[in-house]
Amino acid sequence: MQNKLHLSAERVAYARRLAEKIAEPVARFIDGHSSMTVERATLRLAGADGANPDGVPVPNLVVDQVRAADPSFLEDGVLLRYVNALVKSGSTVAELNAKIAAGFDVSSLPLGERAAIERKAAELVDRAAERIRGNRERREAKRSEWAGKNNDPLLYLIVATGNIYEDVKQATAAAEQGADVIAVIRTTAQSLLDYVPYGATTEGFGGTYATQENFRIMRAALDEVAERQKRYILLTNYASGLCMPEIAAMGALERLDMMLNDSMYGILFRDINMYRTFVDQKFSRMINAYAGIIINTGEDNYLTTSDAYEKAYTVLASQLLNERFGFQAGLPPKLLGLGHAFEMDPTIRNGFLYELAQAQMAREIFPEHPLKYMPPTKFMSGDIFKGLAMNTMFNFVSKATNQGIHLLGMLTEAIHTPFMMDRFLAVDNAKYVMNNMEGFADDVEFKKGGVVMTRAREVLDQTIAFLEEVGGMGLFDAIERGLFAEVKRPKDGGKGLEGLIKKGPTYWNPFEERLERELGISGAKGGN
Amino acid sequence: MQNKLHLSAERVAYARRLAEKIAEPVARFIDGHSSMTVERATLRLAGADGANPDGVPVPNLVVDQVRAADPSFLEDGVLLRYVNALVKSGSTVAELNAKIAAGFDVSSLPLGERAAIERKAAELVDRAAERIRGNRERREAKRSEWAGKNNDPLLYLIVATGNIYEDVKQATAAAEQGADVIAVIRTTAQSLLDYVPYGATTEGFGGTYATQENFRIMRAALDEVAERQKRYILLTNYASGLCMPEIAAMGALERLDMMLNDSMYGILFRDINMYRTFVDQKFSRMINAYAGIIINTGEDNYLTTSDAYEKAYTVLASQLLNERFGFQAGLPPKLLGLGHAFEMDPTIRNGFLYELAQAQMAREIFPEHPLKYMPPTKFMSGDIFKGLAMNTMFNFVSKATNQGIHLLGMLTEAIHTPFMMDRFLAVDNAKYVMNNMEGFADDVEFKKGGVVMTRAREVLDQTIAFLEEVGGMGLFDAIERGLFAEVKRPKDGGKGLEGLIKKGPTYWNPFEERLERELGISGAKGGN
Amino acid sequence: MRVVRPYGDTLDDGKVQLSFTLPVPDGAKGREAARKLVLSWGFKDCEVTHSHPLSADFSFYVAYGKTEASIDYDSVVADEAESDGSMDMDGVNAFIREHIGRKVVIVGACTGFDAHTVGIDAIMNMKGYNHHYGLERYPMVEAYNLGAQVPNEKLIEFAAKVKADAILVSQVVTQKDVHLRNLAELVELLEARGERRKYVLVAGGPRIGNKLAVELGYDVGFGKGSYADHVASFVVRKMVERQRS
Amino acid sequence: MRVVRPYGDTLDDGKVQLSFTLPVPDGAKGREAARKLVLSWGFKDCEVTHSHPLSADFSFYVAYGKTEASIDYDSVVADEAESDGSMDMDGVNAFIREHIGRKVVIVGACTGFDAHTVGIDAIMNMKGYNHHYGLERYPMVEAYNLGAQVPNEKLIEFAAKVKADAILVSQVVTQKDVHLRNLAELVELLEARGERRKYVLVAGGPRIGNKLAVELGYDVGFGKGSYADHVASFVVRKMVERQRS
Ligand code: B12
Ligand code: B12
Ligand SMILES: Cc1ncc(COP(=O)(O)O)c(C=O)c1O
Ligand SMILES: Cc1ncc(COP(=O)(O)O)c(C=O)c1O
Repeated sequence: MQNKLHLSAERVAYARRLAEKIAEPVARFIDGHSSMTVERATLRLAGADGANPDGVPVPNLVVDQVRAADPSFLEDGVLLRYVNALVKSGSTVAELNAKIAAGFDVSSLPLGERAAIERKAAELVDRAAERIRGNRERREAKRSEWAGKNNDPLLYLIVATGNIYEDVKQATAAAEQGADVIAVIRTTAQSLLDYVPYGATTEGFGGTYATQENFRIMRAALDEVAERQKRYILLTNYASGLCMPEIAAMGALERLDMMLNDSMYGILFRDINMYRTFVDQKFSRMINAYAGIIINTGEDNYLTTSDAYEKAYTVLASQLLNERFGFQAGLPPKLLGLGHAFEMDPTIRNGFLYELAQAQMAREIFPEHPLKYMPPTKFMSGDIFKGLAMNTMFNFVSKATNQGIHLLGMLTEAIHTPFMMDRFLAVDNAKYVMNNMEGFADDVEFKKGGVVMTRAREVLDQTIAFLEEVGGMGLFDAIERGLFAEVKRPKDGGKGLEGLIKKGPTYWNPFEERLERELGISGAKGGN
Repeated sequence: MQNKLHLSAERVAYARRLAEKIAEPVARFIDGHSSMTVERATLRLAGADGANPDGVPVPNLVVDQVRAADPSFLEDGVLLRYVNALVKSGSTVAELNAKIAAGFDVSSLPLGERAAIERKAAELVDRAAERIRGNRERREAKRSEWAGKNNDPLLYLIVATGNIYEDVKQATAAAEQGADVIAVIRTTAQSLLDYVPYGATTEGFGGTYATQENFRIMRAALDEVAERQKRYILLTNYASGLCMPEIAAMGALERLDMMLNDSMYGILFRDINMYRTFVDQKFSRMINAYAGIIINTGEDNYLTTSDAYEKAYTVLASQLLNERFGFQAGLPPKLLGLGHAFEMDPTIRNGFLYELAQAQMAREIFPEHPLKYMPPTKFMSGDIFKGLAMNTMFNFVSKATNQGIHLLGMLTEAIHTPFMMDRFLAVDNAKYVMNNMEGFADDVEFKKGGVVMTRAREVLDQTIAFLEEVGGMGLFDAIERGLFAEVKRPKDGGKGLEGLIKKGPTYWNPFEERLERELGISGAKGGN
Repeated sequence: MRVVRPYGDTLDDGKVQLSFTLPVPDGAKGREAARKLVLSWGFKDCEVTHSHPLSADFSFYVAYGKTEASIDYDSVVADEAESDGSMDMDGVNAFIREHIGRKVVIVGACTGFDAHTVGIDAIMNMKGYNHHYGLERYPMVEAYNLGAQVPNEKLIEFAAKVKADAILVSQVVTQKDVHLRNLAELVELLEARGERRKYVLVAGGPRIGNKLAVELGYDVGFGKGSYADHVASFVVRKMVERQRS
Repeated sequence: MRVVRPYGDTLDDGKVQLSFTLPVPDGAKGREAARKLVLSWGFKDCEVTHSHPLSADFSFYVAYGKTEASIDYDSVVADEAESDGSMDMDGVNAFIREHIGRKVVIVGACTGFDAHTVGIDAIMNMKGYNHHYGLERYPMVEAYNLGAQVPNEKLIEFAAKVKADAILVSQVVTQKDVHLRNLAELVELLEARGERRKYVLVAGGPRIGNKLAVELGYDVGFGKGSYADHVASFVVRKMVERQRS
């Protein structure tokens, strides 16, 4: 990666150290805890699936049963009881799931021989690991078979009909039009559900439920169009909200390729409890890391509520924290799709140069990361013609700074979820612009002391000052005091705190252990 | 002006010398000749105006009478007979015009005392010079009163309803929307009329007749909106075709601010005889120069018929020739709005960089000239959304290279002459883009040996080779052999040759003399 | 009666630009279908200037049509909760002091699962929006902003608790008409409790028009480009109007 | 019968984008007028998403409408001089050798004051257009391109002189329907001379449709995206058809 901004390498390293320092105590907290959804994710990896007639998913039934039997049981990890039931009943995973869905309570069985349970668990871990590895290999094989066929940056389009079967039509058309990545937007408020709905769904608002069946349906459809197009089509969903790790698990099992996943988004933008979120995000990221799933972080959200010029540094600060939390969870740089967005007020003089500076800075500070770049949304209006022009400038900046994952802006952003023709116009525009100025990034340099260089240095300085402030008080307090995104989140406030679990001294989670070993990351062993 | 391309100053100077050498023999030819329209323009400056009941303008009546009386009379210059008639009849200019329109033949009067004629002529010359100088001063006063209020580059919009009164509405709205320059497009084929229609007109195809009355109507309307807006609105028309100098004269008298005016456009794109064109263009330019009217040359036309990437050098070659012919006519660089256009195939990889190279090259080679930059037209299609994106890129290049006169592209270019809303969208887009990347030109440098620099050097090299070839055979032959714009024009072919006049040894044109003296250019005295 | 038609570049030329998708393959037949469709909408002429496949079964069209349809402009009644005639912050406070004589209590929320707080914040937060201070800054207003994702029941209870004079509801997500359901539910709940007339009920959001809001049983609706002063002006005037009637 | 409606993101949702100008000031009343106008075109719903003043008396609108109007796709008859079934250059030459047995003479021009030669050049010039050679390159065609601004009389005389089989006319400028007059005049002149049936008469240009051309008395019309091979195929087939009838 070219170095055009001449940012001080020491200052950048210092900023990284600050982020590391900030994340360190959080890591210690995380390692002592699990959560309801971490446990459910573990169950899902083991094969727990299905739902009861009321639609309560099997993983939720199991966790609820175990907790109801004795809340302290969860401190051992829920898997123990599930595998025990498997061993005891001698049934297959599918059979057991069906029984649970029909009302069977795994905690009703006394614990059997530990060695047998561990053997059975090892088998389940192997099976899951194999399936996920298989998915990963399939993806890698196809991507190398069709290497060079994807656009650079990857063109990312959303579908949001609320109905998975309509989504499939829209997604297929989008892929045919040239999209590389399809994101199925989730229905409004799924992030606040403390369970993942089951089965294919046709009713969502502003998006479609993330369910394992929906993942499967879309995956199959995209694989089909990919074969026709000879271009790998990446599938994206949201490992975010109250079920981060479960969705990550589902994605790993169904070969999703990207996941929206942020270490603090839920806290700040969904009012989910901070402890819960930090715990959940780590396990979700370990699963993503193992599955080779690129995470897309949510820095763009800071800019929809705060001013993009004034608060540009919050983006860089969050990128550094997301990176650090990602490293803690075993995510290598190439799976860290750190986010940012083209959200400055279009009336700002030289706004384009500031956007260029921000995007180039992200590129240089995170050289191996497949940066995710979001289009203008906040200043889009009912004037579709102005919107198209803004998207054109955005497409320009993205290519000019070698972004990795390019979310296409819609000219109707302020009006409705994308029409099929809106998507087409977006792809067509991006392809035109990016081909037309393709060599720009290589050809152009910035003047020393000019607007771009100065701006990048300023934002870096502001970021460092900000991280110093956060580091001074610690991340939990900083969030509580409203340093991020201008919202204050009390430590014990927000949704989902009741789902936090303190790991007991005998906490047992062979999936977690396997992931830690394979990812080569530090242990989550024991409580603190 | 920044030097970013590091073009060799010697090569540029050499190219200029080649153009000078090519134009030199043409200048000698020009100086020995006048033409019907040069004579008519002289009459117009003297005050000849009006038309007979058939619509034949007074200047045409006079020239036709004099030629009919004795073709050789024209070799003396037609003014002699017109002024003689004034002196002899003792009538005012207006009275004489009315008589001529009613059928009176100036050549019916014997020539009177030379001194009296010369005195009367001097009076007429003074009066015209004063009026034109007054216009010039008024323009300069207003532009300095409202300095800084115009956009940079000047935003140039066309109106083309065919009806001067509708044009006024469109032009007023355009000025209110932010246009700095209004060009009234001429009706199809006016350039092939060997006279200028008289009076206000309401019927044109694809444009409105250029008449002195139409000029006056539009000038008044624009002055009015300018007073409201506190921004000088420049008025443009076409000193082009078979009546170049007459229209220049009309423009000088009615305070036009810009004129489309090219030394070879008529030859190549309108099949007007080359000798005629060269003679006409010089006198038209002398008038423009004296009136402080910026000429806009027509290099863009090369790119509508030839490929803009392949034939980019024809643009630079023509700019150099237009510059040289301009200097010969006393136009200083600041009145030389040399033309070029953003006409590359939008599917060309790096097309944007090539356009940037071309525009920047023009900027550096012609640092003081108010370059006129034309939008994409040829590759515009019925897809208005793609068109808008292309215009966005064009607006970008223009500002990025400090162009002077920016013709706004219309998203409906391939569909219809502009609707009022099309113009608005164009202004809005340009203002957004240019404000958003305003500092780009200052902030960005090009990589040594990169695409932009290499391209500029290549085009300069091709231009030099081309000019060497043209110089080798002479401009007349080069045109005849089809070296320009891929069309062959025989020396004695094309329209208007019959209107060429060889100046006699006693050729007399006190307007020409006055212009030469005031502009400090070399004499057109006598025949060759 | 003043006849008004679309204008391209000549009065009454009736020119209109359209674009749309058809669920048919691209090609001559698709273009003709597109043209005929436009003609069926009362256009006299239509030229399809562009078509492009979106997939094997869908195609996109750009068209220009010429209509002779017109509207009697004089008979058009604008029905937007307009800025016209609204007071500024100081005006509102003076009005309250004079006509109400106590602080006006206003509760606002973004209801249902809608998480778009920027709009309601623009109206309520201290700092306001576009150089218009928000209601929290008004000395004579006591403003409570409950934020996002607030269930209607909770909003009603809170309003009752603080004895609110006005309730402001923001709805931004409109897909599948989810906003209509949320907005209607609030009115139903209030009516069921017999409390509808206790409050000045205000709906807002970028796709909310005054007409729509009134139809749904609100006193007023505010769309794009509304500011706290518009809302406050309406609320306090409405309160006084009710007192009087 | 296959019912087809515009498609936004759901079958039959009927979504259409529109933009236009009204000769009224911008504001709430203008927006309402715009909305009503759209509704008057048979739209069920309309949202004016944007309005902007163009001057004191004119304003611009962007709107989205929802229509229930539909078209019976099966009944649509595409009427474009289609590329489908046209021969390539070699095919045309073979066809001429076999069915006509002599060189076919084709004269082309851009008539009236129209100076847009690029289109007719694309069809006729040696080098052709978009990888389709022009008629001058066809061994079995003798092509004369008279260029721009050719009066109809001159074109007819020339065609008679070289015993042309086909006359190609290009018209690009359409403002105030100047092309209709030019095109009609040629047919009238030919008919007056009793020579209309002597030629295959072809009109072309970006705004020329086959229907329009046929209405005006031409054998065919070619619009955007036509190439020499389409034209040549049509001409030679038409010649043979006439011989037979
Ligand atoms: C910012 C934003 C977000 C942020 C919101 C952050 C936040 N804390 O508010 C985030 C990223 C979280 C978000 C998420 C989603 N969003 Co969102 N979002 C936007 C965006 C870009 C801007 C909205 C905005 O802030 N506008 C600025 C404010 C000031 O304007 P405003 O809301 O119109 O408010 C003004 C007036 O309407 C009025 N007003 C508004 N409310 C009220 C209330 C009262 C009482 C009054 C008097 C006046 C009033 O006054 C305000 C000032 O003038 C829009 C697109 C756009 N450009 O409009 C999409 C948009 C609104 N989002 C959309 C969607 C679908 C979503 C999601 C559902 C997507 C998903 N499935 O994940 C999620 C879910 C959120 C949820 N559960 O509601 C759609 C809605 C489509 C539709 N019409 O149904 C839009 C239009 C984008 C699109 N084209 O798809 N979004
Ligand atoms: C290049 C150009 C010019 C050049 C022409 C150079 C030349 N030697 O041709 C110049 C600069 C001289 C010019 C001048 C003018 N132009 Co002009 N020009 C254009 C432009 C940018 C491109 C046209 C073109 O070359 N297209 C490429 C060719 C290959 O496409 P085509 O012509 O459609 O041809 C294809 C088909 O239509 C078909 N076809 C065409 N003819 C024929 C004939 C036959 C027999 C067949 C079978 C097929 C066929 O086959 C071709 C290949 O597929 C268009 C805008 C646009 N993007 O379309 C405006 C445009 C056509 N011009 C326009 C106007 C108004 C003018 C002027 C009148 C403006 C003025 N007042 O000065 C002048 C006057 C010219 C005149 N007297 O006619 C308008 C016409 C508006 C209208 N519909 O009435 C346009 C649309 C621009 C605009 N939006 O205002 N123009
Ligand atoms: C990290 C992350 N998660 C989730 C979402 C989506 O929102 P929701 O919370 O409705 O799932 C976003 C949206 O931008 C995001 O950035
Ligand atoms: C120098 C010049 N003159 C005139 C024209 C206009 O064309 P016409 O010959 O129809 O006046 C142009 C068009 O681009 C031009 O560049």
